[in-house]
Amino acid sequence: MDFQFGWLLNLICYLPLAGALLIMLFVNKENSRGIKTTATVVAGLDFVISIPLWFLYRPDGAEFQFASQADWIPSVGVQYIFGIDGFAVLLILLTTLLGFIAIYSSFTAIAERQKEYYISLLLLQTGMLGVFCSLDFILFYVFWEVMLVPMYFLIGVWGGPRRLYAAIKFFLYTLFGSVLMLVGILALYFYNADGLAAIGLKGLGNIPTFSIQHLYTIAPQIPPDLQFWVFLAFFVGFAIKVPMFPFHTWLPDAHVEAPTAGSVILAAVLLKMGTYGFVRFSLPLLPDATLKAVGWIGVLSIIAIVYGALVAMAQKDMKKLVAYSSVSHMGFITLGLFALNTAGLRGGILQMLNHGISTGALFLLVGLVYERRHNRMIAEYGGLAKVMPLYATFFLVMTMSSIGLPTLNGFIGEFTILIGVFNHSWVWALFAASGIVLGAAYMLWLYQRVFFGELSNEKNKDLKDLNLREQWTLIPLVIIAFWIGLYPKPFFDRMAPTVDRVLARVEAVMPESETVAGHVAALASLPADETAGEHGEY
Amino acid sequence: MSLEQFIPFAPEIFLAAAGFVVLLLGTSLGRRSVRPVSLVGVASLALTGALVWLVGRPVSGPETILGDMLVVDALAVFFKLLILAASSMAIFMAAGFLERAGYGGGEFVSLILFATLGMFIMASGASLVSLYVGLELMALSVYVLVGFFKLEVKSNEGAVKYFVLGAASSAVLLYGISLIYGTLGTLDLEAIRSSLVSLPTSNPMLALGIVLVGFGMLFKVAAVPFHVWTPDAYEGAPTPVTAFISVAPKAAAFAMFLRLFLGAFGPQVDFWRVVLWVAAAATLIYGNVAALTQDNVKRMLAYSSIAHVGYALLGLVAANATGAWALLMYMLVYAFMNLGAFGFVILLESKGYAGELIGDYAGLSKRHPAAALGMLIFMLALAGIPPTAGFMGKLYLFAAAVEGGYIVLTVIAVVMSAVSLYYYFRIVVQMYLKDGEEEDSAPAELLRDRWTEAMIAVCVVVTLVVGVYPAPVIGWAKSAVGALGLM
Amino acid sequence: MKLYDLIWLIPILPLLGAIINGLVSNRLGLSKPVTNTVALLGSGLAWILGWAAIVQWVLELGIHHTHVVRLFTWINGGSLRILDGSLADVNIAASFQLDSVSALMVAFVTFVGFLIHVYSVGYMHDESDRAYARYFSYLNLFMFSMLVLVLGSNLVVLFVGWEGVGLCSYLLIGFYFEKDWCAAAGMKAFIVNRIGDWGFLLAIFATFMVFGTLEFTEFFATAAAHPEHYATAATVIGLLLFVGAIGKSAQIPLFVWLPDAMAGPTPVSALIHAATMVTAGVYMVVRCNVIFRLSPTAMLVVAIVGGVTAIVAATIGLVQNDIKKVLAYSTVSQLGYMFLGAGVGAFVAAIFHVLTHAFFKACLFLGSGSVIHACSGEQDIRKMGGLKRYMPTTYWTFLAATLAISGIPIFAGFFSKDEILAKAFEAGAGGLNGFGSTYYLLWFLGLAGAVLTAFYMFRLVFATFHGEFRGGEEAEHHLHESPRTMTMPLVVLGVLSIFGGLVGIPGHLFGHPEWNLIEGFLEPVMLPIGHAAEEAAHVSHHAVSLGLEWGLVFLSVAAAGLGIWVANRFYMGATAFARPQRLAERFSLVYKLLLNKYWVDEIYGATVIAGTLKLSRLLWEGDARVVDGAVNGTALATVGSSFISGIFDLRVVDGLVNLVGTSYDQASRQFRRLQVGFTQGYAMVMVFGAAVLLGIFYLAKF
Amino acid sequence: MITATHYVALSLILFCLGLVGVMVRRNFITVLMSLELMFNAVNLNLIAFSFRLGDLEGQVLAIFVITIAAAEAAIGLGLIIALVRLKDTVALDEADVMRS
Repeated sequence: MDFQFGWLLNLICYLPLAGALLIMLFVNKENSRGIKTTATVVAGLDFVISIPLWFLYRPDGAEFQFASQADWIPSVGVQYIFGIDGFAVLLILLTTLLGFIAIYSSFTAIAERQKEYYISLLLLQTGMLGVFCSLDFILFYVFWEVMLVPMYFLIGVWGGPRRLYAAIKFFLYTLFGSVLMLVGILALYFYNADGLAAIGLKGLGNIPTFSIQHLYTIAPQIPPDLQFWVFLAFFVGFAIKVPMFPFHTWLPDAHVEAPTAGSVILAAVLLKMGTYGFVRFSLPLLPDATLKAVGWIGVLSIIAIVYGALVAMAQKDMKKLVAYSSVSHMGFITLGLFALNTAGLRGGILQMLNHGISTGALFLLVGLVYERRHNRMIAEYGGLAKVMPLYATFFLVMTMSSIGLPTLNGFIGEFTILIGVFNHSWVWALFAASGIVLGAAYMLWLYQRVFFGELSNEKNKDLKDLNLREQWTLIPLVIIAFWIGLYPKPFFDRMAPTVDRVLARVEAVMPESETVAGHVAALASLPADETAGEHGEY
Repeated sequence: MSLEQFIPFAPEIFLAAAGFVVLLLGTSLGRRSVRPVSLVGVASLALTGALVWLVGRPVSGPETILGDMLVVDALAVFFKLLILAASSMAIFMAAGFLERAGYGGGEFVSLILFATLGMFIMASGASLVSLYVGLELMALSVYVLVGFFKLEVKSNEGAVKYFVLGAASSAVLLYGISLIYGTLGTLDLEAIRSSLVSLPTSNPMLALGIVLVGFGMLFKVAAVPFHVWTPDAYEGAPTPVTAFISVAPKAAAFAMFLRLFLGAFGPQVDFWRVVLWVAAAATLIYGNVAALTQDNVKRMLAYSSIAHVGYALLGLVAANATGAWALLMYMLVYAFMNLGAFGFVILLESKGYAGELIGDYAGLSKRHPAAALGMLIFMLALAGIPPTAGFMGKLYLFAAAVEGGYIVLTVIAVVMSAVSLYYYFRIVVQMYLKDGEEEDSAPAELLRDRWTEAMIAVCVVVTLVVGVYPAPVIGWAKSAVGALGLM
Repeated sequence: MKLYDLIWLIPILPLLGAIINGLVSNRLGLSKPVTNTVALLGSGLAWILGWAAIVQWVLELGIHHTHVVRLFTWINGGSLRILDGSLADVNIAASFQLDSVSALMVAFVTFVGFLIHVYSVGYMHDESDRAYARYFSYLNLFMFSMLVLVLGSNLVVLFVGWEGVGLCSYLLIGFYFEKDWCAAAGMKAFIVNRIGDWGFLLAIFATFMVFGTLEFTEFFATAAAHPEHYATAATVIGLLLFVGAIGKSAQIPLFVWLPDAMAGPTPVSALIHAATMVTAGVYMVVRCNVIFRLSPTAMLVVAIVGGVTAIVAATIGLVQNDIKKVLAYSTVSQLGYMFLGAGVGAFVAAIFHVLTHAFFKACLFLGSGSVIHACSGEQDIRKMGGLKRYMPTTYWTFLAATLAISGIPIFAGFFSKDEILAKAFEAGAGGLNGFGSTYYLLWFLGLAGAVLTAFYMFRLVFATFHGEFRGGEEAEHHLHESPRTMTMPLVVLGVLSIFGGLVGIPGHLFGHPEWNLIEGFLEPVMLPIGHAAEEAAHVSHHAVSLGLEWGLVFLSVAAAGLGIWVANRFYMGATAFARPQRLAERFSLVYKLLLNKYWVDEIYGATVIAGTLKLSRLLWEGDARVVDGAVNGTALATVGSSFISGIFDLRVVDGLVNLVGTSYDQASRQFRRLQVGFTQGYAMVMVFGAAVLLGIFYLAKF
Repeated sequence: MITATHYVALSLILFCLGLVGVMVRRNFITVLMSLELMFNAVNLNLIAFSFRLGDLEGQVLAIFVITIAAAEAAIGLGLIIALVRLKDTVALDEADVMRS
């Protein structure tokens, strides 16, 4: 670990918390301008100070950098370990940026109980950042759950008509997942130390610790059956968060009921925690179980891609449509991650950012028109391109980025994922790629119904186009979308070390037959031995 | 028989004296006695604490006194201080309440002091005799406390039920003790332990004895199926009493539980564990599930306290060092978060019995943001969400169970703790998500009472501090269980 | 400073124009002159630079040198283990390449593109300033994408352009977005194209998996070096690529979007849906000819699809009355010819036809545009006629183009189409890959198609320009020749449709193969492949005698003549329209069939589209019902019913979750009943519980 | 010759009688008496054992139990009085205000 600039990471993580306390204690709840400016300044500052991470991170350096370490509960080996690798750097930047945008975008959207609102948003941000920074399982778990509370309030207090139901559903769903994860964590912890007495599982007898880096080192020694159960526990936790196919039903409710900023954060960052968990914990800690699970997860992901897209197509509510599209997109990500090859993982990680940006922006956009009309029904609109040309343009760009048009971010992610997936199993790729067609179908259909055609509805005749503030919430996202689309190399370079390490840890236990080459020999009915033979010639 | 051997016994003696003094004081002062008497009571408790500290510190390793009746060791010190804290907070919270209800303070405070004395003896009993005496002293005082509002039907009814069942259960406990005495020929815990190491477990009389004692303890901690008295007693009792009995006697009972089952019966752990396993599972499930649909906050908290007993029992089932100190820590954490939660019930309990219904919390966050925030913290703590002490407490109980290898039980526990969130958040929903204008809710006013508020503040602080930095508490608990000589 | 190192600038220039017009002119609503100056600069400079670079490349490096300009590493997706077990890096470079085929494409795309920009200046002049700017920025954006497509040096960059042109066509078809059908047509185009792209993407992945690279030069070389070894892989890749081509170039079964695409402004139809974009499929097949030549199956499929499309589209074209629809179907049919050519191994001929087709079809569309302009938006040929008098320039250029498409000698179309047919015949005679008879059949289809083409094109000419005007009085007053900005491109293209074919004189007929410039120019593209090379040679030079070839030439000319003659009989003179009327009545069924385009759209609508929507609704209702069910706490019932109705979806899963919820609720109520409130009741519960515990204890212990 | 076993058997019987009494009798006073019966059954046990073991501890405990039982009875009667005051009945069934 590289402890240089460790203070910076802590500063980034706790600055929002400080801001929240500042507002809580020193700003009067009548003073709405004060609250807004404080929150915005804090979030903006947080983003600004997180930018150096991008430059200071050295891909050739230690696995985890900006680290800081201290004893927390020494008697049980719980430590306070912060530290990030390139992968986390990207996610942290995504978080700080969208955290800022979320706050900046809700000036007019939120009229009542603003104080609590901005406090919740700031607390949420600290929680999310903590999750990405923690390298100690307990610390990670603490942040992982802390973050649920403000999100619950964001949905429950400032949400739509069915907010109570949606909020508690979100909370319970995710909590169920995470408590099981906790059991898995404890099992690992004791296996590393003295073992689990009654079921006769002898431990390794190391010093008890929750340090993830240490647990990485013992990963290969974990017996398969233990790996299986722990993987299952983790899987439930992460799959609910992602959400993967059978566990997705909380998502549409949460998204539809949440206020715009809530949906943005939810889609852009919270969902990523599931996939982050897979990459950070499931794969490297439980390689054996991972290899066994690949088949199932692949199938689930493909179902998610197709199912999400089809259900999205049937939506009458813009926000629900975008929500279901997330299910589909997240399917791509998990599929890429579990292709277990470089391209798949890199694509999956990049797609995490892309989804954050595109879907985040789409929720913002839906929110903008909702703010004007207090209606999200697609049928209510049509011909908006005439009254709100600028809005239409932004929406078009984000639509294109979400359906993966080249030169925009979505394409890079999907392409890299799919080339990896194809390498893993061409059948998967065959089905997954169909998501691209469906994606285009539902997004363009939405676009057509909302922006094209007659401006029939009287209420839409005098809608205002975006004002400057609203534009500035979107412009950064558009810029990044193009940046990733045109020159993603910096992003890939930063995540590369993580990907290689993860794969190395997985392949450590991979029998030769399991490696990618084995999988793909089926392609084009080309017998492997023949290729091997021919290989000599060129 | 020299005098200095009574020195370690000083706290108990002082406490007894204080009890009588307070009683007299109360009768002489009459109605206006509440605040002064409470102050005296708390002061004497503080002094007792100081004494406990003084006599407890120098002790190196367990020291038995009064002919091996009592033992003074780290475990005893831990529980005594915990009980003292709980008792004093209960007294402070009760003061305003009693004034409003128009009762004098003497009896109340002295009863609490006597109960505390009983708990002291439970915490440091080294023989079945002393343990039983302490238990009864505590129990008798608490019966009266529950029925303290003579003119309240509910209060009286709760007391009656608690009394009848409690007496029966202590009879069962006694019967068990007698059987153990019959088989092993001793009532001294050390002796029992040493004889159990050698003795073959297949003696049905001994088995029955141990199990019956177990039943008695399960009743005292209110575990399924011996919990039935809890909801009524809690609902009927004056709220400060409820707060008190939901915390202090539980802690004392668990201290006794530890001494008996991990101490005396420790060698035969595999022999009685199955009973506790089943009881723990049943308690976890029943407590949480039954709490889901309670609309009366006191009842809901009663069931939640049953549920928390379930978590605590994990530590006993695991029967390892982790389990033991996790249990201690949990008792401490639970004391503060539960007292805090009850503090709000007391404050809200203004006009008649308002504040008992969930609807009374509607829109609290608008009218009293600070109070709502405090209540939120306690609810999160009870549900075991970080960064509150509740999470840390549960975490190590789960850890102990996993270490013991009781995965199934652990899974039950964690799933149930997720379920519990639902009913705790019913209050949060009322406070934050309802604005009190709905017709189904009749918001109650929050009274001002400096003392109670101060206590709540203390609870908030402890709940958060321990949640963020539990290391000292854990260290203390760990050193305390050293006395039990577990692996 | 070598210009051919600046080829990346060729697409960038129009892109700049697009950005300026899109962000500045459109937002600020700058005046039209400013806008179109920017746009014309964008495309014009690209044209000049393009031609200059090509000339310099030819002179300094020679056509045999493939010049690759690698800008930067674009996608570095890490390394993958490919089929032969070795590790290959996914390093997709943003790089362009200049070789004969891309040079040819650049040359005419920039040129035709510029002409159409010029034409648009006049054609769009009565749009609002902002719409005008929007139009030109789209048009420039299209130029950018198309040039990226043809210049890309690997499959992915090609795909970028491929999708880019798709986007632009979407935007331009939906240019009049207030009109629902325009927007719908745009969406249709994009989605149908996406289906093709699905195949294209998979082709890309397969290519990488097999060769470990996506750079054309690299994997072509590898493939050509080991033909037998890569035969199967080539079939898979080839077929997948062709799926992409089918989508982009509107072949059966994905041709339905092109006719609708005519909803866009006419210049757009000319540029995108006739001259350039739709031929991208052909370009891609030719570009990848190595892969296709390795796989007889792929070749055959290409040929069949092309041949069948050619004839089917032509038949539909016979009876359409919308002037642009006729041209649209003729485009589909001509594209079919190109694929037929590619399918029989005449890749050069295919590209040659792309070139000539670009000239005359652009000319035809612009002509029709000018006509529509004159008839103030009328597109139905039955309401036209006699326009020759009013708009001579348009007429003569239109006629020239028509002769070209019908394949009258000297005119551009003749050479290319005739070469394709000849090659098809040779393929049949030579039994190419042992599919001789099939190729014969395809040749015959092509010939028949030629007759039809000549017929419907002249039908168009006669109906539009000859006879009396049928548009009514006041419409007649507006008739006028179009402004110079519109006629000038017409003239240029008209001239090209006359002489443009001379670059590809079938010299070998006169014993002077070197006369066939284009053959020689494109020869480097056709990498020699082990066995296939001599086979191809054998086919082209020994299967068919010189005499027979001359015979074929006359045959196709005769076919064209026949078509024209019939058209003349039907649509000229006093009895114009009478005979076809009678025919239509006699064979009314056939007539309806053709008029309704074989009901293909309807069939798709009823099956694919309806099916998808139904499925999605079904799934969604499932999801919804579950959620509502949860609200009402009726999850139990929902779960039950979901099993029965047997629609698989979240009901089960979410239902279970909620079932747990409800059951807790139920259980909770039960427990409450237990608390009867009687002390003894409690006592009994305790004793009972104690008994149970004891039982368990003894079971466990004794 | 009467052995300890007989005493144990007897005490068991008494104890069960007491328990049943507590469970089935509705009259608070009777219940109180049943409780006393249970306690005394235990005492019988203790004394029998201490007699057999020749060890005094049992009898010491028995003395304690007797005292505590007295205290218990006192509180019980107090509660009964309160109950009578509130509802003028001694029947336990009447205590049924609280049912969840």
